[in-house]
Amino acid sequence: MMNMIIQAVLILIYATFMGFIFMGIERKTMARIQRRIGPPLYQPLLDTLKLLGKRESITHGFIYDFGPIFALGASILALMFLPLTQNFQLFSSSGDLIVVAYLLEVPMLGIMLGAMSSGNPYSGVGVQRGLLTMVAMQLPYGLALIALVEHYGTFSLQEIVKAQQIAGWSILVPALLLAMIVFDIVFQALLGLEPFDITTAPAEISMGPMVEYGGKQAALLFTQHAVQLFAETAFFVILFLGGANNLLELLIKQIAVLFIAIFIASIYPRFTIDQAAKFLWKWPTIMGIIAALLAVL
Amino acid sequence: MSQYASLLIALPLISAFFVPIIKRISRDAIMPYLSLITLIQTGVAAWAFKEVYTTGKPIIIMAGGFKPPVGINLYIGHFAALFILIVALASFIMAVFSRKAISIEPKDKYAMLFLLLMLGATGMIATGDIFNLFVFMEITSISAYALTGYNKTGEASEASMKYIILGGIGSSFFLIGVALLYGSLGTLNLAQIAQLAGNMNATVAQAALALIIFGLAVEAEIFPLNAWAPDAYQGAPHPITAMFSAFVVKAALYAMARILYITSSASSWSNVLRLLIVLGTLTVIVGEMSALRQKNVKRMLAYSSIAQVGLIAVGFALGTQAGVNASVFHMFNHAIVKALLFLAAGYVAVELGGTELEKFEGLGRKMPLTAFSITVGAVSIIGIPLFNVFWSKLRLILAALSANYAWIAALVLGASVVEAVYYIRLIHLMWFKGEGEKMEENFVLGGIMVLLVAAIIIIGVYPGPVWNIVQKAGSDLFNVANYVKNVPLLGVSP
Amino acid sequence: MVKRILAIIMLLIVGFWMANALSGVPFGEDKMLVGKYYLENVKEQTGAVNAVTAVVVNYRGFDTLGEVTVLFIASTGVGALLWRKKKERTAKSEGSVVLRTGSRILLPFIMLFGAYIFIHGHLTPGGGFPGGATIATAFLMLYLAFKDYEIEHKVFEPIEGLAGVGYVTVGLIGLAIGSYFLFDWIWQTWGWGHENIGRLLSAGFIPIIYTLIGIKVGTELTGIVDNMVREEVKGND
Amino acid sequence: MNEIAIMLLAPIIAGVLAWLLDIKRVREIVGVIGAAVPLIYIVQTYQSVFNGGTINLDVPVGGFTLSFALYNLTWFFAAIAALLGFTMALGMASTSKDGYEWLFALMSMTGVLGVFMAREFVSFFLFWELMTFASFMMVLKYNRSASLKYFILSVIGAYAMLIAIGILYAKTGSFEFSTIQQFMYQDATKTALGVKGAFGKSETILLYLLFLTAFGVKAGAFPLHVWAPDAYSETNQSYTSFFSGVLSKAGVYGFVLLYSMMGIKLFYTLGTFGGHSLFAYTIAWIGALTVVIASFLAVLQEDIRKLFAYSSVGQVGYVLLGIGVGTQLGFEGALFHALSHAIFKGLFWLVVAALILQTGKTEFKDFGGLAKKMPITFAFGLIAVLSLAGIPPLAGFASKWILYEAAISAKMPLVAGAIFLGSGLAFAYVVRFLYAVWFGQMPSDLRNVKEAPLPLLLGMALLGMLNLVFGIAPGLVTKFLNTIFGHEVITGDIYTINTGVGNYNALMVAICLVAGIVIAGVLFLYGAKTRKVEVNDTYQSGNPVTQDFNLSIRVHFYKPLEEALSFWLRISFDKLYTIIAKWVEDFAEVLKNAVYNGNVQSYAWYLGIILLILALWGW
Amino acid sequence: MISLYYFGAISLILIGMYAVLVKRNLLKMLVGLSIMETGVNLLLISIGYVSNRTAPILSEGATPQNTVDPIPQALVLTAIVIGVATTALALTVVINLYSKYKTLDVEEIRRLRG
Repeated sequence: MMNMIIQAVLILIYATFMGFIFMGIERKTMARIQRRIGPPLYQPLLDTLKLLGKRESITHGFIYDFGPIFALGASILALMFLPLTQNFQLFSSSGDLIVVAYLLEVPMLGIMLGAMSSGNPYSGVGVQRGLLTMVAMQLPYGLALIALVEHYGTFSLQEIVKAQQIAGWSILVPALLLAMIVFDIVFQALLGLEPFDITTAPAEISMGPMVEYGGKQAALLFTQHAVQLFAETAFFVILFLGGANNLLELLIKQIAVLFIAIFIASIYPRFTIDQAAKFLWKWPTIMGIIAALLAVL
Repeated sequence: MSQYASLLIALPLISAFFVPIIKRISRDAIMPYLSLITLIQTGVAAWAFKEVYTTGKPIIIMAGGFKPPVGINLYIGHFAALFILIVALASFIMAVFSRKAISIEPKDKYAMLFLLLMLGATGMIATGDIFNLFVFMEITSISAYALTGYNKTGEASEASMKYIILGGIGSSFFLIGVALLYGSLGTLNLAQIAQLAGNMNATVAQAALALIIFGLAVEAEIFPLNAWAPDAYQGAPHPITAMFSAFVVKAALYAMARILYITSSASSWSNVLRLLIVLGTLTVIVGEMSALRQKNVKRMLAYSSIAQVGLIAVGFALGTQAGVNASVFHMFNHAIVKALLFLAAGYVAVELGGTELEKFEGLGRKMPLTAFSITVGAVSIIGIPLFNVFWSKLRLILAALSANYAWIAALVLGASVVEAVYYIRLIHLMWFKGEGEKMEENFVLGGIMVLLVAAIIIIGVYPGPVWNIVQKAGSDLFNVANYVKNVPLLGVSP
Repeated sequence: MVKRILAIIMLLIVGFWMANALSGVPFGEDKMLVGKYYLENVKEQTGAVNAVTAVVVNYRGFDTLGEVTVLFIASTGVGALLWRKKKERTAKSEGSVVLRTGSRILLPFIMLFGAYIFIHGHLTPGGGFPGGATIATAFLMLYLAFKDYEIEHKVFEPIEGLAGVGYVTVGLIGLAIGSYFLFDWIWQTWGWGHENIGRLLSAGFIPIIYTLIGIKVGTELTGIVDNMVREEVKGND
Repeated sequence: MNEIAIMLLAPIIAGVLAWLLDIKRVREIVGVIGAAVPLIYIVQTYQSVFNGGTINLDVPVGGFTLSFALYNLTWFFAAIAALLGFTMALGMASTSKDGYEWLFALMSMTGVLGVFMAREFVSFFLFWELMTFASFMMVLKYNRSASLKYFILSVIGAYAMLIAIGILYAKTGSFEFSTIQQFMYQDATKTALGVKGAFGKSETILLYLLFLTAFGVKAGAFPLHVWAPDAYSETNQSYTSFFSGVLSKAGVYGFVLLYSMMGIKLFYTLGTFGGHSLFAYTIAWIGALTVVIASFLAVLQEDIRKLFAYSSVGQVGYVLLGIGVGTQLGFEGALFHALSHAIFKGLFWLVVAALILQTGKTEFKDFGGLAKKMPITFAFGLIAVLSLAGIPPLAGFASKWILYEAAISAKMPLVAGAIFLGSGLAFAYVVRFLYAVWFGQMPSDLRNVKEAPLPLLLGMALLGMLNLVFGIAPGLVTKFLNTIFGHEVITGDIYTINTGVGNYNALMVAICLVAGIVIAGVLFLYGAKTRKVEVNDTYQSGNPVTQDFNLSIRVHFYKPLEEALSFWLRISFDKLYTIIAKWVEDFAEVLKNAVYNGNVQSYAWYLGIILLILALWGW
Repeated sequence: MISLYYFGAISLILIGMYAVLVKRNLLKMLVGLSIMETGVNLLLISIGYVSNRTAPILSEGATPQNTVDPIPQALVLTAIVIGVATTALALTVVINLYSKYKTLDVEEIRRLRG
């Protein structure tokens, strides 16, 4: 039990750090694609530390503070249930795919809570967009997962990873390849990247839900985003890229996933929310349905 | 001793004949006199009821001491005993109500006609001779014609006229039927007819039966022969309307059922049943539909009771013991409920001068007790549990289904949905609409209403005893062999 | 026009149906069952020579009672429906001389004839109803003849009622004595007049009842006539 | 006296008393006591029932025998009813206006208890009608058209059931569930062997459809759900917590009955579709459709009551879906969700009741920033929200999780997809509720709103606590449900539930969540001190900070979604039914005036025509 | 072949019914009614008749063997009286109606409908 906890703490630190690095990579790559130099990889970390160090930060009341805390807590929770590698299974035995899929959405609620408790119209709009995006992506997302489960006949992530290591990665199965494509489209929305960065549309509603946050709450949110980024990429890897035997393999796969996401993001412009909904309910859903049915048959 | 049950016939008659003398003594004594007589009648009926249900043997009254089929006999079996009691009771209630409701002269004539209407219904239920049945039917209907027109308004006369014409046609054809029956059997006694019906010429039997049922159906308000009913109900004085719905139509229904089952051994009998089922169903549907958008509460109630009659007719026409029991039960419940409803509605009309829907707005505030009784009655008719009608409706539907008439059940129930709609409209109107300050409610009538409401709820909560009685009555109606056995027929045979 | 044709067709079909049914009841054949019993036992059981009367009054007493009641209802109903606050005769002129003298002379004879009919009901065709009707015609004649003639309602109505009461009472006495309603106590219990069947003083209570009926019918019909003849006057009262 | 008898009589008697007395304080006390009695007995009988005991009661009434039984299945439903009934009573103690409401609220409680405990069809139908009627009266007081819609649909349902009962009775000659079940079983074996059974194919299908209508109406299944939104919203909201929490479960229970009685027969008669028993699959799809449609509509509501009304419909859809899955796992999930829906939706309605009681407002546009004014209510509201949105570790998640596992492992991917979509939507509408009611700027007329009264809070506390308990220890429920199926459908200790294909350790999740929050909290506290500012003192991209304008979005929060769905929103069953109703009325009008046209001659013609018919069919 | 008496009776009934169905004047309809009643009475009597026998008055050598069935005659007596009663009442009602509606046309006497 004890070493379990130690493991968890270590992983948490590692994940947080790596998450920040990923954010750095994201910004850097974007910059390079746009022919800019871009900030150093550790820039987000510095930003966060700076925010934490702020002399004083304003608050709109308890919930306003509690929101980010809850969000970060939830992200950590989600992370804890992922069987990252062979020797870092963490608590993944006591929660399966559905649990994790839910846990990955919980942080959003925290952010929403915080955002809503400020009277800022932008955060209001942000909340609305965030929720609509979630509603829109929920169906294809779910279908992709269902396809996966139907194929492997189990919900346990560990089992799924094992199965992949025996029978090869999921994407080798046609049905699951389809599912992977769907999942990857949805993934953009999960990470809040173009074309689905409607929630935090920096140029329109100036970071939407986060608009009010400055100081340590913002720092918490950044941290949360880092952990979330790590967790979600890891989730992708576990589901479709056959998991990992050690952290290095995991890292490589995660970065690969990340790059795909970044490239897509840098190619496509932003949807409006109803476009997003209509789009997600058309092709990804249809593909998802096909995938699921294929997996069943 | 049991012959004294013939007082059931003699008492109303003699007291009706006596009214002119009462009038000479004092005009104000008439209405109390009426109540008194009906009360005594109730007493006699209760005695007969006790007699029949304790001994379990029917009372056979032989006029002039001649055994049937030579003489006319009255057959007060389980059914008749029960319903004569109901007739008397309803008449008593309405007699009390008349004191308040009847302001138009000549009251003495009203009293006589009232008594004779009661007499007629009693006779129809009691008699054991088909021509005598015709006579009593005429007594009932002619006094009904007169009472319908009693208000002397245009509407009243119109209604009465319609009733007379349709009733006249009906009775003529009934008589033709009787003539045919007599021609082929040479007897008029129901028991003997039951014996001989089997070996009757088929065509004659078919025609006779058809015509007799036709004649009775006019009185029994079977669609489409019931066109007079709504008008008559609307035009007649309020107590009379209640009596129509409570027992006049019931008597006709009973007569119909009795003759149906008497002749059950005749050929082409099942066709008649089938026709009757169809007509009954139509009656329910058309009745409910017509009631749906009524502006006049009295007329609405009239249509609703027509629909109920349809239900009863269907039950009788099922041709099974269960169906008959259910119908009898429904007749019983319906008599109570409709008596209550018409009493209350009539009382409202007396107090507020009319039965248009607007008059009922805010009744819950103006006359809470009356509104409450109307509500209970309505809820009961809709067929809500803990109220009496629920049980009889349930019985009816189950009977229909066990006789493989699912579609009938479906149609009937569909119609009952409509029923729910218009009654709920009324309830909502009374309680949650309109304004008005509390006004004094007549103590006696209030008491009567409370009693009826109590009856409804008690039967609804614990139908056991009533159900037992009703079953006896039903089997009395259904089990013809028993009927024939009970009548001491003289050895007059071909 | 269409209506008429339809009606005719319809009625023809119905008529044919009834005729068809009647063919099962051959005309003129002896179909008697209960009737035969009556004919055979009428004399000793009721003492009436006229079987019809016996059937009407004794065997089917309830029918007759009902019959009387129906007529009573009719007169009451007419009275009820034509009741006005104040009614008077509004005839413009007297009847002709012939009518007036004729009625004056004939009145007693008609009365007598009516009485004869209902008293001899058990011997000859006729009985209470024809007799009563005859009596009523006498009064009708008076109404026709004289423009301001009116019967005394104060007398007629009670008589009408009392006659009815009498009938029922006779029946009830039967119930008391012979323990059957409408039991012929005079003939069967007391056994009066067995010796002179076919003469006036026989046939138990038939003459009595017929007398009562006769009076009753007479008064009722007269009442109906009276009610219909007199009309409402917008009273100056 | 028998427990069942007391449980059935106590509420209605209390109701009648409350109605007759109708004194301000007294009737509340009487009512609460009356509602508490069943709960007490439920708790009392827990042990014996858990060990497979049964309590029976037979009452002969008017030629029928009403018989009741309390065993694990019925106990479970009865427990839901008793619990919600008690909390409802607590709520009504503060919201009820007169004895009328007490009478019918408690009458409906009796009714629903009777329905759950009935062992044969007569008492089932009797109490079914009673419950319908009582709830209808509750609605009638507030709104006629809504109540009419509710009543007519319910009556149609009830009559459909009545006909079905009649047919069953005609064939089997019994009302007893058990007898009918055995009869059906034998009949099914006949059908399986190809021998002609008592019930033909068409007849069985008819029965199936009739029952489907009957129970579908009560459960508010699509497309018979149209009554629910109006009825739920147009009555005393404390009562609604019972109405939507328990009465809809009567429909669910009906479906369970349908399974246990006719399941095999239906399976053999209707055959399978894509490996699923056809009749079950239809139910599953009905459930799925209900979930999706109702949730979408809930998202778009502008009235707080309507929102939760639709969401109730949706949640019951989950239950039906679970039943439709047809596996034991599905059943267990469905039953569990029935419970959790009862507790979180009951909690929701109590919160709504408190809001309406204290503010008198019902539309989102009039609310805002109430979290400060009614903190306790807000806390419970939050619990309810988390539970409904299915956030672990709360009751709502546990049950929904089982449903997922059931649906997916029963190879019903699309149905499972419906669950995903539905839960997304649920998340959306609850957050909207949070935002519009509790957060943002407060309308000036809500300045002096007080915290909800004590009884209401007690009711909320009870339900909220249960939400947590069953969330963290779902084993408590699953263990009981296992007894219904007689074997361990769901293994695991009280904290863990294991479906064989998946595993969920609620306690672990809870601990990790707490740990995470602690870590985050430490981080937060490590940071510098904070300064409190007004809600509206915000960054507004250069606009001056305003206190007087309303800056939070209250109306048409989900406008974009509405636009995206505009095409589908035009289709409405509600409208369809209204049109049909209108047709019927017009037809009635025409018929009436045609038949009873007042001309005596045409009446005479009717007679003639009947004579003609008689004549024609004479030869 | 159907006997003349039956034929007459039935045709009377039909004629009466025809009047009721077709005539628009109330009085004529009532006349029709009473014609029907007459027909019915005739039918009753003729059913009771037995070929070449005398009236059932058992004097002047009439024996039970050569008299017709007394019952139908008794019935007819009753039926006639009932007919009279009905007619009288009907006429009274018509008087009232006329004083209220000032017409006897059934097409116009339809204040109660629907």
